[in-house]
Amino acid sequence: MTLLEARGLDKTYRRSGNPVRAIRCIDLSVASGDRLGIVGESGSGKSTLVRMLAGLLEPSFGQVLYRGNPINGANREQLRELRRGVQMVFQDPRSSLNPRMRIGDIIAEPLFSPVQPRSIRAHAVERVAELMDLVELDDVAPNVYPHELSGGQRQRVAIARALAPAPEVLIADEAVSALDVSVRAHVLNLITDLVATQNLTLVFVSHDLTVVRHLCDRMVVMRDGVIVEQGRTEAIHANPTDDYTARLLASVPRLPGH
Amino acid sequence: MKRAVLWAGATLVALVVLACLVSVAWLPTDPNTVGTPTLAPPSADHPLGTDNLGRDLAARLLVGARSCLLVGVVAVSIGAVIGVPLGIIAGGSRGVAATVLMRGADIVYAFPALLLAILLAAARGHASTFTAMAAIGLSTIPAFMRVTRSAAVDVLAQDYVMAARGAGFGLGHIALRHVLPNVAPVVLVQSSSAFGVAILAEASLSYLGLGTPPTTPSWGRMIYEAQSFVYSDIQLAALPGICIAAAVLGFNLLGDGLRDLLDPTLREITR
Amino acid sequence: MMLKVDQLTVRFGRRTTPAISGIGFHIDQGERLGLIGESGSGKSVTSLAVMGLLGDTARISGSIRWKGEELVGRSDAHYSRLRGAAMGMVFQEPMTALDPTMRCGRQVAEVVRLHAGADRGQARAKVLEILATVGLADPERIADSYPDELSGGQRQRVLIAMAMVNSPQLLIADEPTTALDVTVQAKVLEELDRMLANTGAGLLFISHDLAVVARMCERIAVMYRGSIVETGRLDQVLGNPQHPYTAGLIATADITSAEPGSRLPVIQDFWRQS
Amino acid sequence: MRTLKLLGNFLICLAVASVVVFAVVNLLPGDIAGVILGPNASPESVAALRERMGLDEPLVMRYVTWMGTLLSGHVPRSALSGAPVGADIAGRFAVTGWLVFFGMGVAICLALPMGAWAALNRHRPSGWLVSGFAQFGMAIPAFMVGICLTIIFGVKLRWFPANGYVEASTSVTGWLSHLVLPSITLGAVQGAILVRYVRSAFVDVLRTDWFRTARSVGWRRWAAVWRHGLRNTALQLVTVVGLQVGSLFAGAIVVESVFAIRGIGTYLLQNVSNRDLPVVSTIVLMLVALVLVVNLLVDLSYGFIDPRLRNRRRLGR
Repeated sequence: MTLLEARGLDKTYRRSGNPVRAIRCIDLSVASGDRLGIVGESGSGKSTLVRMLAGLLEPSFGQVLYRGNPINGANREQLRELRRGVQMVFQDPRSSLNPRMRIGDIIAEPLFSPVQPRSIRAHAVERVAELMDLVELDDVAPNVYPHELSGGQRQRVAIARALAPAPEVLIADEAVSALDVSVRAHVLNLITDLVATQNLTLVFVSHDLTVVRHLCDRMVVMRDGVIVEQGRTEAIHANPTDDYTARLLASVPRLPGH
Repeated sequence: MKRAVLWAGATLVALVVLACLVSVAWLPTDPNTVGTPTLAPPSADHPLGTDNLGRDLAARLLVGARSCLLVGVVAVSIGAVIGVPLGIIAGGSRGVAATVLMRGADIVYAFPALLLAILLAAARGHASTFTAMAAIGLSTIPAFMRVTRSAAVDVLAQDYVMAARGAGFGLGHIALRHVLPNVAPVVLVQSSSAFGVAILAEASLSYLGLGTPPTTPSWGRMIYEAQSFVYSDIQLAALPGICIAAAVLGFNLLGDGLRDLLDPTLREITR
Repeated sequence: MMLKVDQLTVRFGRRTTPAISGIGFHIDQGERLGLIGESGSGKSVTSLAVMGLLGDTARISGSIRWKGEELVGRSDAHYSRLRGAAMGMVFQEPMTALDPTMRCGRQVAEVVRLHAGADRGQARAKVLEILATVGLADPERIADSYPDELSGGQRQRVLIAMAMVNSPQLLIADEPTTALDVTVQAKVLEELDRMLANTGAGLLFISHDLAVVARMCERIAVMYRGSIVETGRLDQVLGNPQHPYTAGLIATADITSAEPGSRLPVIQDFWRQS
Repeated sequence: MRTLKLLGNFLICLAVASVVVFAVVNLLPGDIAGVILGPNASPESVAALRERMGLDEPLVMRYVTWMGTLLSGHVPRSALSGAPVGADIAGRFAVTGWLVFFGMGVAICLALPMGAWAALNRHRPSGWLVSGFAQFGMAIPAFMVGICLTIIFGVKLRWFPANGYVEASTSVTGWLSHLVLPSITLGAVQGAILVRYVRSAFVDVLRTDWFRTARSVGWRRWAAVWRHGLRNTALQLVTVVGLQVGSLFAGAIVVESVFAIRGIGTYLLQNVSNRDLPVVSTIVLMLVALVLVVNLLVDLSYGFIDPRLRNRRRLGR
């Protein structure tokens, strides 16, 4: 069952100076249960693509479909459904949490969204406790502020917030790139467990091929707004067909003897 | 060092506020009754002596604190109540709306408080505390707009705003729950320094006779009237001068102290 | 011994806990030492201390000897003569490391004329030569461009050119390729390797990425919360790390060895944080 | 291209400013003629004045005539005497112009070195001292500074004339000596405000990565500030000067009354007290226009200071 789909997506930024075409007519579909990796260097358009999939960015052309129905344009109901079913985690732990809110309120906030049924607001407190357990933050009190937490802990709060409305699809945009190597392993293990236990469909964006290889079973390689290669992660790592992918794989520095 | 600035500012401001409260509750004598002895040295019933018309200096200084705080509070609230929302809107909007708002701010910037007060005083035929407050208040709006807008732009670029949109929240919720609380510290700092500016402006206006009318004592006017006695009775001009300087310094230091307290980016290891 | 650092301790302002304490290492002519550690381990403070670029609030104790001559406590005038001549430095973020209002060629030429005193003509020639050596395809155009007209990779090469133009004996590189794309990083590391070999310069390479450090250096020092927990030859340290934290770092650094989807080793499996 | 946009911008702001001035004077409740002649004027004289000033015509017409006279180069007549005031205004503008010019000079000469010093020594007591001194300077109202200087230098030490003004045409030394104390007063107050902006502009520069790069290639601190710092701080400082111009003119008006200088400030205050509305609104508009002109010059100067903007055209090829 295809959950998220991009049909002929195109995006041009018209900031000052000359316009930049970030996405060039992309088709992509994410089926339920997929663990899709989107790999690309800076400027490849991978973040722009997922922001459009999450309905946070208007495409210049083309459509984003959620459960078969297009979300942009007039029908608000479809967008509301996407807001319930798709949640996102961002890269920088320092800017993904409101510094003036306690983490308990941050995690609970999505429950009070207008797109959610009023009924789930009733037991928000229990839900927060449950979520904090889920993301291994049980040793942290819900009334602390983000600046009192480490990078890894902050990222786990962001994940708990994303899971609060029990979404079907979790989009992670460079979710571990800003973390220290030692903390990264924790968060990757957490994501692997959550995808399994919460039967989430994962869309994981990263510039780091080794992380994508570990987390995702299917992968897409992007360059200058175009998908240059697509397929099973193992197959692409074994023998990449596109030479850009080959160069990408060859450039990853390897530890000697490993 | 940072704490010292905050405490110094807070104590000075507290002194001015205290003087204002005391003047409401108790005055040594009525500040406006003319009488003898004139230019008297400090004595029992005139703790700070009297001025050239025999009016009690201490009472006039206390009441002066009242008018200075009054103008400051009203002017700063005009600036904040109008400037902050406009700043947030300008920060949040793209294209025409943002430029129109900021162009408007540039135009009001070109009208310093004094010019506005002159225009209002001339148009209404007489100067009054109202025209002074209105003029100073209007002139503080652009500064509030500019400060709030840049803070709002920073906040709106943060991921937690994107996450809130992703969870389905509209601009209203985002403005109230995310933008305002994170803009508040900047506005607080701006209000404090704007207060200092407002006091200075009010003093200048009343010195030129464009502020609080002569019937109510104000520090600026007191200095104007004491000008011709400055060689013989320096304290007539010096005391109100010190009061103004103390009040303005107090609010400026408070502003700096708050900025250091609330500004997390002060840690630095190089250069 | 070219550079010898001994018992180096740095505190900032009134904070009692030192940013780095008891740091000791040495780099001989042409030698390359890697400094590996996570954020907050003090590796950048160490590199800036060696360059004497810590701000006024820094209180430094211990010794930094450059060719037998003590640098800690020396005047800024003395230190400035070394910077850009005997020692060069490259930083992490190329996008903000060049003066936005000055052409790139002129910024490199300044370094030449500051130390070598060459006149305008000679400097221009030297600049074009060094820009070519760092692998920039069209040195003429790059020299005449402003920083915001160049990509991150190009800017980082201009910065390397500025650091290496007077052929320093020691290059200090603080995460020079962390902000670059993987493909650009591979090329820049290769060019850096070649330049250092040609000039025979020593290298102090700072990074959080063990694989990158392994590619550039033959000896590494592992830093954790302001102190060096282990030093040694690269193959020894990677082969059998002595300190549990090093073992944890090596295990977590290489996630390709774990089965995709399986549980990754975490640092707590090796090292219980005190 | 950029200059055209800025010019267009300037004209729009000027037009809107003139409407604001006109609106403030004409839209407020109360009859203008009554205000001008004062409460005890006879109804006939009020009616006559209304007729002469054409107050009964529709608002738009009066705005057009007002602007028409201004744009065609001469100034509306005084409502009271009916005499042309153009010459007066021009003469007095020159006086204030010089005061503001010298005042700005003093302010910049004070603020640049003090601000830079306070920034570079922000962690040392000498830096705090300078910042503290500026903090005090900001808190003392201009007229207090004026009075103090008059007492000390004017009356007691007799170094400079305590007040008054001498035309440069009559005696240059007299002209200059009369301007010393007022310019220092105006300069000191504005300078104190500028010090804080200069200091924060330099601190911003000191915290940039490219300043650290300059230090890492061997530039001494002050040399790095001179070669790389000045141009980048100039951008921020020019903006601040643009913003300060308004309060600079306001300061000049106060200083003129302290030193009894026959500048546009005192003239304006006279007209306010005898409620000569047309003259007041014209002078206010002129002052606002002057501030807008300075802001325009500030925006234009960005092109010279920051070469990247200038060569945008080159980039566009």
